Amino acid sequence: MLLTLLAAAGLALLRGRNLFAVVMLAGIYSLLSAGLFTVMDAVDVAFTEAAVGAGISTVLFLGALALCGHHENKPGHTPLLPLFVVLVTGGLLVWGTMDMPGFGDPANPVHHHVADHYIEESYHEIEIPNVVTSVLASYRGYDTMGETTVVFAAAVGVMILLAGRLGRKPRPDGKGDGT
Amino acid sequence: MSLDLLVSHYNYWVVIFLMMVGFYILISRGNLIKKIVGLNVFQTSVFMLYISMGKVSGGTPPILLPGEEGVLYSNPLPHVLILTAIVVGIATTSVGLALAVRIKEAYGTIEEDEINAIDARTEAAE
Amino acid sequence: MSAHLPILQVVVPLLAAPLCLFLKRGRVAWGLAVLASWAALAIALALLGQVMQEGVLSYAIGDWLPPIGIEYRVDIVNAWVLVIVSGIGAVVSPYAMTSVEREVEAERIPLFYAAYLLCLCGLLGITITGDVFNVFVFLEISSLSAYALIALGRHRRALTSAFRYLIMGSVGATFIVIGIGLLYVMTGSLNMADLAQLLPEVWDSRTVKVAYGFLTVGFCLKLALFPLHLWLPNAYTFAPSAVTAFMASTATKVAVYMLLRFFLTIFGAPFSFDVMALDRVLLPLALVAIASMSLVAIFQVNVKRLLAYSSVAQIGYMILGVSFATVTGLTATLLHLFNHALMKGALFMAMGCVMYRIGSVHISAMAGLGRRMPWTMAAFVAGGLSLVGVPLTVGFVSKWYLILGALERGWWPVAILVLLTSLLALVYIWRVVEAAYFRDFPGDEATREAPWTLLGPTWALVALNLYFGIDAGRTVGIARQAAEVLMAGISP
Amino acid sequence: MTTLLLLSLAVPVAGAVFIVLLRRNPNAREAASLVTAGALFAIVLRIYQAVSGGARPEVTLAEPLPGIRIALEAEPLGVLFALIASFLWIVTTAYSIGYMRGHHEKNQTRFYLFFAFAIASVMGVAFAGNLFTLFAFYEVLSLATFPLVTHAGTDAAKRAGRVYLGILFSTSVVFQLLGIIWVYAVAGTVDFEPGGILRGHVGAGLVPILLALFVFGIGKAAVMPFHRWLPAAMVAPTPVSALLHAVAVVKAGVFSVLKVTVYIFGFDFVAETGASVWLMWAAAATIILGSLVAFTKDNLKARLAYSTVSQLSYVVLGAMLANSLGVIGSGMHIAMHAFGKITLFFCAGAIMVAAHKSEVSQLNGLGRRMPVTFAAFLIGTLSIVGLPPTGGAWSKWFLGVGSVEAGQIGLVAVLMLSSLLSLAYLLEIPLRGFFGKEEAGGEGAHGETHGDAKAHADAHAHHGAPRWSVAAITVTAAACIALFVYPEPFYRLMTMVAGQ
Amino acid sequence: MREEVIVRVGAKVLAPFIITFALYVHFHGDYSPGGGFQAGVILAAAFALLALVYGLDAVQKVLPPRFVRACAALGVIIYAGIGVVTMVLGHNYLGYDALAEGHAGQHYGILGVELGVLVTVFGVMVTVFYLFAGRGRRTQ
Repeated sequence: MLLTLLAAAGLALLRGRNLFAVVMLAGIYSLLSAGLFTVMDAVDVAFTEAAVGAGISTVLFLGALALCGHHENKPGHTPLLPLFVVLVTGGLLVWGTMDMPGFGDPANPVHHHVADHYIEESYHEIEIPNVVTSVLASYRGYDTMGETTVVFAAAVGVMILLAGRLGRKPRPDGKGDGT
Repeated sequence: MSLDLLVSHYNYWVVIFLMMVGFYILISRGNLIKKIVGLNVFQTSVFMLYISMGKVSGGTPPILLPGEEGVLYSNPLPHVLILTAIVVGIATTSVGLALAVRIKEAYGTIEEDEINAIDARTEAAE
Repeated sequence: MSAHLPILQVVVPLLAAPLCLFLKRGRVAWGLAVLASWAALAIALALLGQVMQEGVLSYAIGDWLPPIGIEYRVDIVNAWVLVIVSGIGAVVSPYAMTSVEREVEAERIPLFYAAYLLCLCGLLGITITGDVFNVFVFLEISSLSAYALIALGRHRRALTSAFRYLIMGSVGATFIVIGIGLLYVMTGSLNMADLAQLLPEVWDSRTVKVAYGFLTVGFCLKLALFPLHLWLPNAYTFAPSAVTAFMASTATKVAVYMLLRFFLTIFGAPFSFDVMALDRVLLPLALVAIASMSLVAIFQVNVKRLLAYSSVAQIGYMILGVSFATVTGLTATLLHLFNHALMKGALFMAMGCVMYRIGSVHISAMAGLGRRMPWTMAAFVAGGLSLVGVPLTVGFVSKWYLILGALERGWWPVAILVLLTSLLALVYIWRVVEAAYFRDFPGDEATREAPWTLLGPTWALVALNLYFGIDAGRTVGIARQAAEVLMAGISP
Repeated sequence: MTTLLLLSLAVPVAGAVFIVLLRRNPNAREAASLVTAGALFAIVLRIYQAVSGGARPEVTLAEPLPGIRIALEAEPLGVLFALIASFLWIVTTAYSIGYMRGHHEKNQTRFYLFFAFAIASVMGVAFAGNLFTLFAFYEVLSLATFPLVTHAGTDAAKRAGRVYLGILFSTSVVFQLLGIIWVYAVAGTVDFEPGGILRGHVGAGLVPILLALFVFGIGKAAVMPFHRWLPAAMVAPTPVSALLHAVAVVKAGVFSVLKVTVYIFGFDFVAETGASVWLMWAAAATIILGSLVAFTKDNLKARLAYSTVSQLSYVVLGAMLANSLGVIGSGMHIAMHAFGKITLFFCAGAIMVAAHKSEVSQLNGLGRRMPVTFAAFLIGTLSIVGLPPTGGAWSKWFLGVGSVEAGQIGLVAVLMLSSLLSLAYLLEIPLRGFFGKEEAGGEGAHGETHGDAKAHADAHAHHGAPRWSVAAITVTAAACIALFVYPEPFYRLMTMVAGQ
Repeated sequence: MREEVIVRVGAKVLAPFIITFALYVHFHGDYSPGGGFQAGVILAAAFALLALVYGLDAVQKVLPPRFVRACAALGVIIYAGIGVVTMVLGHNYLGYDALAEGHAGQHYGILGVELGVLVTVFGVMVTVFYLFAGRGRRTQ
């Protein structure tokens, strides 16, 4: 059911040309996917996706739209090449999933190798009930540090792009003004 | 293609369909903001693919209930990976949007073909 | 402390980056960046020495043994790449001071160095890690900061190029994530060494093959292999000079490394070459990239773009070496990683000197510079000759092994093509040389040579170009050893 | 002994440094050039003494790639080449002083500087201990001579420079380098060894291909169709044409062909496999075609250039004969042609400076005003054609006998025909000079020059060529004759090469 | 906007709750979903809300841009710094067991790094919000 709604939202996104509506739809899409995550036991992820996808990124999109205008031009030509690329990629993925272990099967290798350790040992090793937190902050704490750095890098990037004095546009001729 | 396969993989396939919708928006649309929306949809769908992998039928969220034996928990590792990926996604989105804003200021438009036309004109004038 | 070198390699620039934000003065931030870059180089060299003596180093982050925790794993292959990346960082960072002050507004300079350090840290992180998901995280650190650095260019097209890079880079990264996910679902592991042992059991599953395909596309986007190179030329053209010099010498190299690491260490040479026929896929792509991009480079009027197209062609040479599927071929690839970093770094830095004085890198702006800026143009000529592959330069060393590799496989037409395309390099370099030495200088009589703060680092790279062209024994030795390690797969 | 080898490279480089340091004072600068040239010749002479005594000094400078060294080694063939080049450098420097000043050339410091670099790389080529070293100095030579070719800085010079570098680089990179790496791939070494290194490593089918890669890849040997750079390079000032394009550069080419044939392939091995037969005929074709083209050229330097193309292939032919007589003739011809052709170029330059004449058809009667120059031209002609009493007779003799021994009677006919042709197109010049009727105004077809210029030209013609230049011409012409009487040093060196 | 008293009061009332919720999410991350990242986002959202209602300037007075920028950098330093501390204490990087005996070490470590994440995420989100909002105001 959620999946079907998601698909509908996705298609609507594709068709919509009012960017305002598109952004709102994207927020809804995120919320729906958060719902899906909850269904699939990923409560932490759902929480984050709701906060980020439906919250922060919608706000950012709206902020950007306020600056950029919210109408999209009609695509000039039928995009056959992208369609082809997408079909090939999608087809390949579907083909690839044929050999994938079935959805939700507890015997899948993915649930055993290291996942077993996390679930069985983490309480002895770290004594925290939320395994996601244990893995996030300790077992794979270094990834999280990288993630923090990514966020920081994004801030640096946005500061570089938007913090300057306004009205000092880059020169279209690209020549240095020598100052 | 057996029904069995269909049932056990239906979830993946819908997710792949969504992924491709996002990917298609990303590569076929000329509007820069729409492209970023597409990227978001694409990435969110990839997250769903990961979370689908971590799901164990009949499992519960991986928050341990000490003292209770025999509880089937879902795999926490994909959740952790996706938490990281979500953060990376929002980081990319914010930088992309900031770029779009600057492009709008510099060119007066965020439509790719119009930008290309402007660039071609200035290049020819040089 | 030496046991902690692997992690320090990444943490030093990572910690220096946020510190830059507390610094108001650009010069201080610059000093910090230089310090961190040189520390990184020192660590990388120490690691290379350690690896050559003691073999593979493994560092368990958070005391969690792999595959439970994240592992840093240094063997001779990535120690070599670490030296390349940090070495270029160590040369470019001193150069950046003068160049950046000219090309970037003063209030953004500390941010510039923060982004530069993040980029460096990301690239080093990708290289050193032994965990596939960690690759993705650091890939994003380096990419995000790279987008911002490129957008700092003065021309408004820097913005559009950065945006295009962002889109294509994110697609590449997402493809890589999909590939990693599919591998994970088949094995349950994220550790490279662990994956290498688990994968053979599931070799014949379609999922692994599709994962392989997605990873290939993802890496090729990141390393700008023709025809997925579209983001590169403009990004290199419009970025600030120091950024171009740094990125051109490191970013694509690290992407090539990722490809080697995934395909040869994780999947293993037998799977890549025998099952997936990677060599037969890459060979035509590499040849087309070399030939077509060299030709395109000839017709460019912006010298930075000319060099950018040349970079795409040179990436073709690296991939060509992989496609030989032999130790000699990989030796050529690994050598060229290093050698190309040296020559392209020198060339782009020379262009930065021109940008500093003339404010343009259009080929017509080079007119008469041979007399006005003799040292700059001499550096360009030296770097250019190295690119062409004249003997006694590093370019020749790479070419030698590439052709040797082709002849070993009995592919003499490939050898001839490599030689012919190096002549194309001569043509496009020579266009600049002719402009510089045979035309009269139209500009201001007061135009002088670039300041030594720019020339010093540029010439340092030129000197390395010559030194490692005359005494390549050590580099060849390391590259060959690394190639053997790659071909042999991972040692348990 | 090894110090001498190193000095042979270091001295010209040091000379270059002094030339730059003394650039403010032309007299001191030229003196530095002369002293350097003299010192270099003295060094090479000492090496000659040692080598003819059986010594084979060698020194390794660096090892760029594992197993591949930059090494210098003095062996007879290299010594022969070094002797010629270093001796003629002295003479050419003397000549240049007169020519460059007489012609009021610009950028004279740059000229002497790159000249010195070119000589340094020629020494490197001569004493190269292996293929790699040879290739490296060969390329450096191309680069060092490029500024000399484009000395004038005009559009024509720029175009010529492109052709020059284009052909030399493309052939060397595409064919020669491929050949070198191929040799390394099959033999595991690129060192020059007496008797060659390929025997036992290469099947008979591959030898002709490899040999062709070298013969055509050494573009400086100007085997057709890769000869176009040589006439193009004639835009350079005459001393450059004289030393570099008649002696050093082209001889570096044919020398390399000979050296590769002898020390990489081994001429016995070439003869056994019959790899060189079609290459002989390629050389023969170049000999004839070069002569024919020379006939059609009215421009004196162009005619000499095509004559050079033709004569170079004699050397290549000698190497391809792959027997000891052919090799001796080949080596001798390097020497004899060098002295003969430099004389001719010197004369052409002297005529240009003194009388501002560059076309053959303008030379009528000039010999009576410049008797020394035209007499020398005659001697040079005889030596090129191969007539006694000049040194050229010896090399032609050995080449002819070598062809007979190789069983290629057809080639003897080619040699005869070509000698006749060259006699015809070269003899025309002294004949016009001495017996032609001088046209009124002395300007021939281009009679519209202004009175001033004419007076100027006449004044020069009466004074004759600059003294420095005349002295140089006399020396080389005398050498042509002396080598007929006493070819001993070159002959001895070549028998050492051929005898092994 | 001045007339919309309800909104202003509402925001004023809401904001402390949101902040409290954020802190709850942060410190309760060990037992239920949540942690530094989510807490940082929520905290930032609280200030974004205040900014929407009271205007950017008012919020920037309480929370100067320079401060949030410093937060963004500080969080990374805290996180990476904890790693350095464990290293100095003789363990591997981010080996929390160095911090204290038994499981407490792990707890301190996790709490510490989560704090780093919180600080950075909060700083970054507010910075980015300020920049977008500020840009919009200046272009109008």
